[in-house]
Amino acid sequence: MFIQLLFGLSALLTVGCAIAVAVTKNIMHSCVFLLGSLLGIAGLYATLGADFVAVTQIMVYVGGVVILMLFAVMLTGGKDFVSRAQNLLGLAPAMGNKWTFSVGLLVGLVVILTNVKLIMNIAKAYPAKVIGNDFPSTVSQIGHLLVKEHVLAFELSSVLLLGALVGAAIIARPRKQG
Amino acid sequence: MNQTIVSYLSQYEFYDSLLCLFGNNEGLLAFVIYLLVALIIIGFSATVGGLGTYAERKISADLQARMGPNRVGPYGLLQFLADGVKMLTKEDIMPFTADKFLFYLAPMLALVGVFATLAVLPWSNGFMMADLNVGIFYLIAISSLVGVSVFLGGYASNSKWSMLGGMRGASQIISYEIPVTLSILAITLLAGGMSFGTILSHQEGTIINWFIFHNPFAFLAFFIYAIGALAETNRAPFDLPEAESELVSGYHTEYTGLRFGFFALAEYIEVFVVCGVGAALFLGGGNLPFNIQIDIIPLQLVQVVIFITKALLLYYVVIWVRWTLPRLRVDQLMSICWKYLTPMAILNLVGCAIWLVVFNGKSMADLVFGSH
Amino acid sequence: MEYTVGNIAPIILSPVIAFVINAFFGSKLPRKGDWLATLSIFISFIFSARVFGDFVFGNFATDYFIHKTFTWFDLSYGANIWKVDMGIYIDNMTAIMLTMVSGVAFLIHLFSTWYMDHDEKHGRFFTFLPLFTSAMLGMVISDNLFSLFCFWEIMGFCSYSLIGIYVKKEKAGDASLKAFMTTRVGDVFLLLGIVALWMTLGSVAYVDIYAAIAEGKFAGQTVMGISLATFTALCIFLGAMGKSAQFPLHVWLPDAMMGPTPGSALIHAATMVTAGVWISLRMYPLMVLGDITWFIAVIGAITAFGAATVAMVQTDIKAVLAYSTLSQLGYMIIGVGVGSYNAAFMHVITHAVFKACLFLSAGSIIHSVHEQEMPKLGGLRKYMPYTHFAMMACTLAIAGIPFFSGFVSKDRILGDALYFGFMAGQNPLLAIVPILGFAGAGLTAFYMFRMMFLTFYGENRMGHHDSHGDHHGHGDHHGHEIHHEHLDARQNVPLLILSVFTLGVWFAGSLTGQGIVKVFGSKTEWFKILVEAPKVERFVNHPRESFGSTDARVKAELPKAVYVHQTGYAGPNPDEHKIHSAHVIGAILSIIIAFTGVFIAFLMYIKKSINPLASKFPGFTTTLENKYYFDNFYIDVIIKKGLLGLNRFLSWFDMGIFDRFAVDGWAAVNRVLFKASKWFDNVVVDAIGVDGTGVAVNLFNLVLRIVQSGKIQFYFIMLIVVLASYIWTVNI
Amino acid sequence: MMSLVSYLIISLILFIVGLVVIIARKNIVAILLGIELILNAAALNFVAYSRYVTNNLDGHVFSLFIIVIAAAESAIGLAIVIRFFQIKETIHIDEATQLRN
Amino acid sequence: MNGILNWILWLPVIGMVGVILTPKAKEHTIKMVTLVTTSITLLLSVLLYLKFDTTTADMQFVTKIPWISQFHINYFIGIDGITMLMAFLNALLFFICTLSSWTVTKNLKAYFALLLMLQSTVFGVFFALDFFLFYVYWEVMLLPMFFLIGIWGGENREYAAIKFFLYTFFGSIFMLVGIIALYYASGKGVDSFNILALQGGKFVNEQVVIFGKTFSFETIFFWFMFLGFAIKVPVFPFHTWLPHAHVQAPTAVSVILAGVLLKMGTYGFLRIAFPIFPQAAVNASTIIAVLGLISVIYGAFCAMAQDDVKKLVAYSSVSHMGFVMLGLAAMTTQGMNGAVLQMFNHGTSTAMMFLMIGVLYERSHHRWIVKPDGSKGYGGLATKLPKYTTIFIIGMFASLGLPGLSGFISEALIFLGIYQKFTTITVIAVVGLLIGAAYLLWMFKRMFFGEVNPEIEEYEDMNAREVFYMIPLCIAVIVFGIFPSPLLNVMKASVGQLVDLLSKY
Repeated sequence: MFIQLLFGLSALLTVGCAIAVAVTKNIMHSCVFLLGSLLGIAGLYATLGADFVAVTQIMVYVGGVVILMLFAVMLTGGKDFVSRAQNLLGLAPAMGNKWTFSVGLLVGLVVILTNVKLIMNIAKAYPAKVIGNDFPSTVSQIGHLLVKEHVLAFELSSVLLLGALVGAAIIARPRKQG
Repeated sequence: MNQTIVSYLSQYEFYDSLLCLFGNNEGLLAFVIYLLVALIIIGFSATVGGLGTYAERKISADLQARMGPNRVGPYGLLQFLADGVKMLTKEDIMPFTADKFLFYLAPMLALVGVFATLAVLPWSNGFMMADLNVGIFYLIAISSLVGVSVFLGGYASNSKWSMLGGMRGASQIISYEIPVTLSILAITLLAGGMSFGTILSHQEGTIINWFIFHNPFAFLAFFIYAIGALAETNRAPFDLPEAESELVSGYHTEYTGLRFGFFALAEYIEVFVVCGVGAALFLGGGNLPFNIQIDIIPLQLVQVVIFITKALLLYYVVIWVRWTLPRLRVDQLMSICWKYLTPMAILNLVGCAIWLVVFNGKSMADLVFGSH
Repeated sequence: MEYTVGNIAPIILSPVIAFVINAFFGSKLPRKGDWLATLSIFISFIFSARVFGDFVFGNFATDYFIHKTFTWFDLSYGANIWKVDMGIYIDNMTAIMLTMVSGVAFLIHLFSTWYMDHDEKHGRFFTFLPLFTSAMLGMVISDNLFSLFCFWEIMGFCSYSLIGIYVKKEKAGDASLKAFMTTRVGDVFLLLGIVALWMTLGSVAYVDIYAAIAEGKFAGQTVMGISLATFTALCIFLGAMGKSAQFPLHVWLPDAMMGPTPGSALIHAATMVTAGVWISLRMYPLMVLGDITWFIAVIGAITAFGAATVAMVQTDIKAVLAYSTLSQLGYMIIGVGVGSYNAAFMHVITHAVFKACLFLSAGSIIHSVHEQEMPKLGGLRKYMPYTHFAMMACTLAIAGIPFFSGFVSKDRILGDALYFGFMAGQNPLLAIVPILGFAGAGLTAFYMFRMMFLTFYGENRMGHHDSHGDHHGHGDHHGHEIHHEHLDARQNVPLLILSVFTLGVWFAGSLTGQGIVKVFGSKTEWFKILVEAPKVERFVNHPRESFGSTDARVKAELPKAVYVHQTGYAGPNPDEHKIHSAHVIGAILSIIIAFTGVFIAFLMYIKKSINPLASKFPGFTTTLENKYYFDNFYIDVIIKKGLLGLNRFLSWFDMGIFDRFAVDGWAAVNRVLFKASKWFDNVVVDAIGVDGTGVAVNLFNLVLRIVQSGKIQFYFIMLIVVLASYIWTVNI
Repeated sequence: MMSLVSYLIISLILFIVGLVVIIARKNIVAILLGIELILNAAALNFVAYSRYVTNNLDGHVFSLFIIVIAAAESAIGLAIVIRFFQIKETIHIDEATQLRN
Repeated sequence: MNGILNWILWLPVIGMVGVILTPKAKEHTIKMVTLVTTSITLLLSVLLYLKFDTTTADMQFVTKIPWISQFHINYFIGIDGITMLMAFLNALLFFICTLSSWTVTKNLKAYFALLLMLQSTVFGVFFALDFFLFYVYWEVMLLPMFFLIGIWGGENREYAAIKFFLYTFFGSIFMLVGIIALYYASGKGVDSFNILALQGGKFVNEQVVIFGKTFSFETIFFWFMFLGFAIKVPVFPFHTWLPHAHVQAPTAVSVILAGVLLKMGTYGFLRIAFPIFPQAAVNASTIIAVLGLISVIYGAFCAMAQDDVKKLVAYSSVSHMGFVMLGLAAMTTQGMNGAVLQMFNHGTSTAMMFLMIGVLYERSHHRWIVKPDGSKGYGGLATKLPKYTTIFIIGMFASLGLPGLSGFISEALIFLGIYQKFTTITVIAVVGLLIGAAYLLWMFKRMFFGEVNPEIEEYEDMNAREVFYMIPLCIAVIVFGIFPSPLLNVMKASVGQLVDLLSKY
């Protein structure tokens, strides 16, 4: 029952916040809604028994990515900018308007149409099966997987992170005058 | 397995009778138990937080040879209630140019973030809301919401002081999360798990079994943790986000009334939480100094008392530090974190791992007194 | 007595060790290591003297020789055997030469310790002098032309270094460059000759060359149309001409006097310059086979006479000695050319002794009075009695006065030349050889006594400086007072020792060298007996010895040395009687001529009854003073106009023409090609082909421009749409 | 209520929303937000499949890697945004049409 | 034991990575890393020499690993006697060049990284026994050279660098065509890129049709290869890049260029052009000898006219490499051995000359013997710089072939070798010796003798570092002049084998 409750709440949070991300004009709010959406996903992970992933999700996104986003927004002013470049139709859209949303939705619709069929097929292939509410601890298993089967990816991701760290520091470093 | 308060209580006979009371609806019973315990914990924590303000003032007064609050209640003990009432009754002012949504949201987030951590705090072996497999990890993760709230609060106020305070706070919290996490990771390495239950069970026994005395690296890790935790909770000497001499009051400059109270409360409770975590991770938590096989509720209560005592002792140290050390500069703050604490924490982690390999997981005490 | 590495190597190696020590640590040693150098030469002398004693007083046959080799390096691979051997070849000639070189070198070193004292180049001088001595000894003892060439070049290097030792003087640089380059001209030909011999005969060891001559291996061999024997003999003699400063490669020797006087004494008077004579003597059978003896004689005669004429007008005491050296070298070469093998070699030795002594005496004067222009000297006899004694003895020797060594050796050469020119039935034009030879002998007596009279006799022309004696130390070295000479172990003793050996009796055994009054009994004519032209037949199939093997082989089989008089003449069919009469005529002639020369000098410079030549033949004198304009011709015409002009032209051609047009010209060609292709591209391809298409493509461009907007989102949309349609079509 | 398909639908919605954000919004930061959403949709799928289909933890590991990559990507992306802003003084995506300057 | 060769080959690369990873500001560390790398390489090459088996002509220390197996291309390295000497020379010169580059200031990190890269590639060229590998190293070598000249060079460096690059590249294109032709001619089999397997006159009877006419395969592709190698040597008509490159290159690069890179050309003849196309090589020997002769004489004459001392030495390199070509053209035991020995000896003596010029250039910042305005560039150096003069004399006399110093034996051997085949050419070539002495001594006289030029009054004599890095070369020049056997013993088997092969045609 808790699980179902958690699932419902999380799904609601996820989807609602995600849509809010899309429709909110204020980018700062968008970020905060993203935060909500990510927390919701963490909840969904929890319902799937992925405790480690869920907590990692919170840790990385809430503690890191979203704050970074907020920083970026703040450092870039958080205002709307009007592009000097014109689009195809000679319009100079602001940071999103009904036209762009229409296009986006249209594309989204295309994707939905393609995926609906896919999901239906999947639903047929994997009929809903009832799975118990026992959630074995995943931490040690993930640990073993990371250093055994997926050790290469693990190491590569560490290199990637290091690279990202250094790269970000170099790119965002204020240039010396002259 | 995830041990929870419910599963813990279910081993006692009175649980069955309670179950009968709720018409054998386990879910409902669990819900009620969770609710009750949560209310107790929140109430307690709020009290601790409130008393924290009192303690702060009293101890500072003591350190400065003053009297401190002494009018409301015996020794001024009820001062915090008076303050609380005052806050509740104050006008809730919102700046005109503020971002209303975020302005509301920020204190909430702070409180949510702090209260969420209470769910895994190990009051005793049994009395834990939930002993998650990823308990300590969860605690670290969810407490980073406080950082977001600090930032949002600073931003939403649309005031320069707030903005600067928020940015400082966010960067400080993110930065210091790293050494703190790394030093905690060393402990999880020693314990072999991230759940508080596991961690505590490894520290059963006397003082020599505490993780702080497990090996030199763990000893060092405790201090890294302590320093990092101070910074994470924006306590002096790391209270740059609310440095009153520079930023009036930092990120909550524009907040008044209840919302300010939220922030204040969140801060004090968070201090308590980090002290509690420190106690649980390094100082043996609520473990009794002797090994008792029987498991009865009063014993658990003794454990709770021990745990709270340890946490409050640390709390005292935190306040003591505040009134002892001067505030750092921003660059000093960052260089301490990135140039000293982080490398040390990494070395500690590696050192712990090497220790484990070399001494086959034995602690210093084991090596000295022989394994038991 | 055994000849092992242990008792041969010190001859060469002890000076080398001194060289190495002085080169690296000389400046740290007391007196900059001059004692070490002198000591090392003395060790060489001891070991050489042992060899000398062994050969001259020993029990060996006259044509006994020691030949031992070791492998220097080996290029053999598989069946292809080829290795380079070095070794020693010691016969009587070698033994005498070794002793002479090391002895003279020792005395000169001893003198130099006095002469070079307080000189800024003291250390450097005593670094190179032992190296030179070592190389000279090595050259003498070498058993083959290749190692001879190596030592030969090292001597050249030492000569170069010692001539240019006063690096601050621009002239020293010029002189050293000139010396090295002029000898180098000969050296490359020498190398060529060695290469030719080596590659034809398979070896350049003397013994193998002699054997090849005896076996007739030269027959039919030609190099570039010339017979091999002539070619190689000519090449080797050209090398000898460079080293021995024979006309026309003589120009370097007078300039070589830029170096310190003892260095000149050793290198440019006593030893190195005789290396050319040495190699000519060693290769004498080849010269005969190549039929170039007449050429050698003519070259020698020209040098002997020409140098003597130039010496007459020189005022610098060292220049007079330098030209006299040239002249005497000419006599040695005449000796080789006319087949006076023994006398030529004897003249090498006697000349080495008296010329070294002359130079040392000159050095003694120069160092004492700091003046070397003869017109400014005079009357030194009173002040420097020992030097005067030594120098007078040597002058008598070189002038060909009887009882002195120069008379013995030169007289024999001239006698043989007389025979060669008039009696041997040669080309009558070759009569020029004895004529020039005798004329040169007279001139020699004249200019040497001119030097003696100007320097030691007459009034002291430095006297006018005495009144200004308090002007000392103003850098004006004309103003030194002359002190009376005291007997100094380092200054005078070497001179006196050398002057003792200017007596002919040491070499000839008889007082005049004519075998008339014998002094030493049975071994009177030891020199004449022991030194003779190699008998090539003796070397056919001789067994080879390497170091370490015993050399007792010959003692048993060879008869004891027999001091029987033999002629040193190896020319065509010697006629004993003719030769004897030629010798007698030559002796009488040369005595007359020598005394005439002395007398004229006496009249001119002591009595002053005859005016010096200069006033009578001003044009001729100018020519002589300019050394027959050889330097001007070589430097101004050949080098500056010819060689440097050619160089400049080639260099200009290389960078200005070849590189600029032929190489970088490619760039220009390519540029033209670029232009052509550009034109083609613009007009043909672009205007017709592309623009035509382009109009059609323009429409497509429009589409592309929309697509390629640089806007990421549009790309993203396209991506998603394509992906979606793909998924749609694959119909999962 | 809880089944594979329900998770897939949630993830699909997240994906679509992310897509719309990427396409519709012109703010580069917003586009980064959209990318985060899409990445999370993918990660959610992984975990859902892991629980409902494969019954092992590889999906978890993959979603962890996705999180890692998302973190790295956002760090770099935001650094670029800030740099871009310093140069162009805008973060309008349409201004970013040149590869240099 | 085979690993030692790989270590020598790759150690400079490791050093280069080390240099790259060192922060730019830590200049001393960069230098030390380079120095340590080169010195270890030198020690390893000495070890290699000690382990080398002189009795056999076979390849030693062979490593063969498939690389591109579709085309039978292998990572195939090994050394014989010729390569042994070249490897040792290379290791020695790079060690010295590192020390001589101590005063480089401009973009030091890149300089040393490129230097190490150059060392590795040069080793690669000498070690490679696979044609493809050889070509790769041959080409890659151009890259660091190009940048070293183009960035750290003199005023006209771009021109020189581009000229060097294009010239060499032009030649190597032809070589590439030759390699491809060999690949097809050898049947694309397992050994079609194996230099060793291609050797021995396997293509004597092959024909090739070009524009409808039939040519001998050997002749055509020998000349293709010839072009590639002759430009590198450089032989007379292809020599003009050398003065430019030398004059513009920094000291160390000049040293490497003259000391090692030129030898790659002659090495190519020895390893590739002659053994693979023996018939054509024998046929072409007259032309090679004539070109070598022209190089000797022409280089010497041009050198004499130079006022720039570095250009003078550059032309002297042309002249000396002409001797090597003469020795090669002789195809006799003496000539070939002399040529290889001359390769080594020229490497040491010219390196000395260039290093000494570099030392002087650091003090004077010009290289004019006679300045363009006619005044003396130097003068009286011997008085002012005694140590410098001593070492300069050793280098100079080694260069002009004084017996007792290294140059003489090799030149003498070359003359002995060439005389057997081409007498007239020998007679003319001795003039090269004469002029060789003339230009060097004349230069010496103009620079070192005379009164001390006021301009050189403040020059300091060589410091300890400079003396230190000259000492190994001095020792090499003197010791190998007196005892050439250590060098000759190493190479004579390999050279002998080649001579045997050529003598069959």
